Amino acid sequence: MNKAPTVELKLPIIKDMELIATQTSEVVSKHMSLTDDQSGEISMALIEACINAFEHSETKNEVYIHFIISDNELTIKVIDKGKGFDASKIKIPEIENKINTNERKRGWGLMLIKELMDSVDFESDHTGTTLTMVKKKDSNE
Amino acid sequence: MNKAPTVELKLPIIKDMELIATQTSEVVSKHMSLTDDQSGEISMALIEACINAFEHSETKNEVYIHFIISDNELTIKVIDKGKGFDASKIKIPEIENKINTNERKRGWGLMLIKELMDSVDFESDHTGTTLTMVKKKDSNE
Amino acid sequence: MSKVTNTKIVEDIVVIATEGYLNKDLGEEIQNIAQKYIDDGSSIFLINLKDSKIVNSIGASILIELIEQLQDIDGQLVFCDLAPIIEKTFKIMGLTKYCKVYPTEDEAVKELA
Amino acid sequence: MSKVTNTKIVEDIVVIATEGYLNKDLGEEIQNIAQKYIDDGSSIFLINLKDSKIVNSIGASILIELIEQLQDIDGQLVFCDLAPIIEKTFKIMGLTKYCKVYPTEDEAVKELA
Ligand SMILES: Nc1ncnc2c1ncn2[C@@H]1O[C@H](COP(=O)(O)OP(=O)(O)O)[C@@H](O)[C@H]1O
Ligand SMILES: Nc1ncnc2c1ncn2[C@@H]1O[C@H](COP(=O)(O)OP(=O)(O)O)[C@@H](O)[C@H]1O
Repeated sequence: MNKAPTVELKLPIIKDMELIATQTSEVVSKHMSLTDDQSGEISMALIEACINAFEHSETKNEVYIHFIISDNELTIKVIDKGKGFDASKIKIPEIENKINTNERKRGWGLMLIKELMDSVDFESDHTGTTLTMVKKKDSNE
Repeated sequence: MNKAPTVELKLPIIKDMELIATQTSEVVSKHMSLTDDQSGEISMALIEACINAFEHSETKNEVYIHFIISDNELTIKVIDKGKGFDASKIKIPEIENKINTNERKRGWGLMLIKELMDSVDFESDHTGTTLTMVKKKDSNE
Repeated sequence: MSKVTNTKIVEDIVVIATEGYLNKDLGEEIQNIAQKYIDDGSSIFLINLKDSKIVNSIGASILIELIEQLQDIDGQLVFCDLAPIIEKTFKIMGLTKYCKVYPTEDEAVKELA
Repeated sequence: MSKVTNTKIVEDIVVIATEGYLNKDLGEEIQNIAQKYIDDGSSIFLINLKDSKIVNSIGASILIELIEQLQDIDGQLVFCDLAPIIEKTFKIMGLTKYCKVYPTEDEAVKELA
């Protein structure tokens, strides 16, 4: 069996560096002949995943992003060596609860990632978080 | 002393993957406030360096690209684990010698890299090649 | 990297045009500019995102604050020229329940004026 | 990813427009199209690179073969709408010693016709 071709990226924690991840995903999406819509959805999910790793993980180290290319799907892993969290404890945001209330306006990232990708999984403990998300080639989501 | 922020990229040897390197360098160039001309020169040099690593090194493995950011310059390393070569033995191409002769039309990559970047260095042996090239912020070349 | 490129008043509508990544900084820039016009009595705002192809949820969240503020003065926030992924993002977040989205600036102005 | 988007004849000039990365594949596509027009008697070729922002030396080398071929029939190859880095690359390689470069297609056609 051949190893799936993988693009790996190691990003320093600097403002707007998530754009390197989206630029990379755009080239990979084109290479895989994904649609423009799919490519946009992947970029948006990646931005949110990178921002979370940069901001919430509190890691001082780099963030790793792996793009694993196969015929039918693109698998992306966003890996930080930060403090970890329990994704099952994060509540789903509703705009009605945010407008004209004291609830913080933020908190959309995980929900966007789940809506935009075909599958999303977290492995997280005190040594860090690995977010694995998949975009299937033949899907409209 | 702080470690210089570094973006690292590991590319599989697939057609046109050098475009991931140029997309990355464009974001890095913008982050460093390099000019559009400088950014274009870096992209072009990177394309040639990646193509050489993909094609001539004969490596079966990935190619590594490191972008090392500092206040005054951007250092880029393109690393392959291929067969190596002696850069001093490569002769400088001249278009006059190529047009209407039997000389192969190719052979421009190293010359372009040297013209477009401020400094270029090769470390190469039978275990592979590391090309190190630098673009200074305050230079017109 | 990203910025507000133009602000103008067309038929009492404040039109704010942007360029580049709609991140926290650009969200705050829009918010600050809008604040000045609100203080001067404006209440209808059109954000033209033609040259912004990408957004993050932090930038979008700041717009929620603007929606809230405009509700208090019976104002309105609308968008035009959204890249498909930005429109989709605003839809998922529910922003589009509060803000109309127009294909072009002309169409937005025609309807709102 | 990259391709020839349009080929037409304007005042005996064969105008070939491209899109995307001018790599080996696109170089060969241009070369193949030019070959057909050469066989049909054309000798002046204008390549419009407006929508190609990036090139590699392999793609550019294939154009050297085209220059060579056109010399044999007293023809000419010219370019228009080059991104600054492509113009610089062609200059470093010496292509511009053999091929004129025009800012726009209109200016090229006006001069060559
Ligand atoms: N990589 C991560 N490391 C640690 N905590 C995280 C990570 N990703 C998400 N979180 C937690 O999940 C919460 C929800 O994240 P998200 O939905 O992206 O919204 P926001 O980033 O706006 O808070 C964050 O506030 C944070 O507590
Ligand atoms: N990373 C590398 N590994 C092995 N050989 C290389 C490498 N880079 C360049 N070379 C050698 O240098 C020569 C000149 O390269 P270059 O100037 O880029 O022109 P071209 O790639 O068109 O031959 C190549 O033909 C090859 O023999």
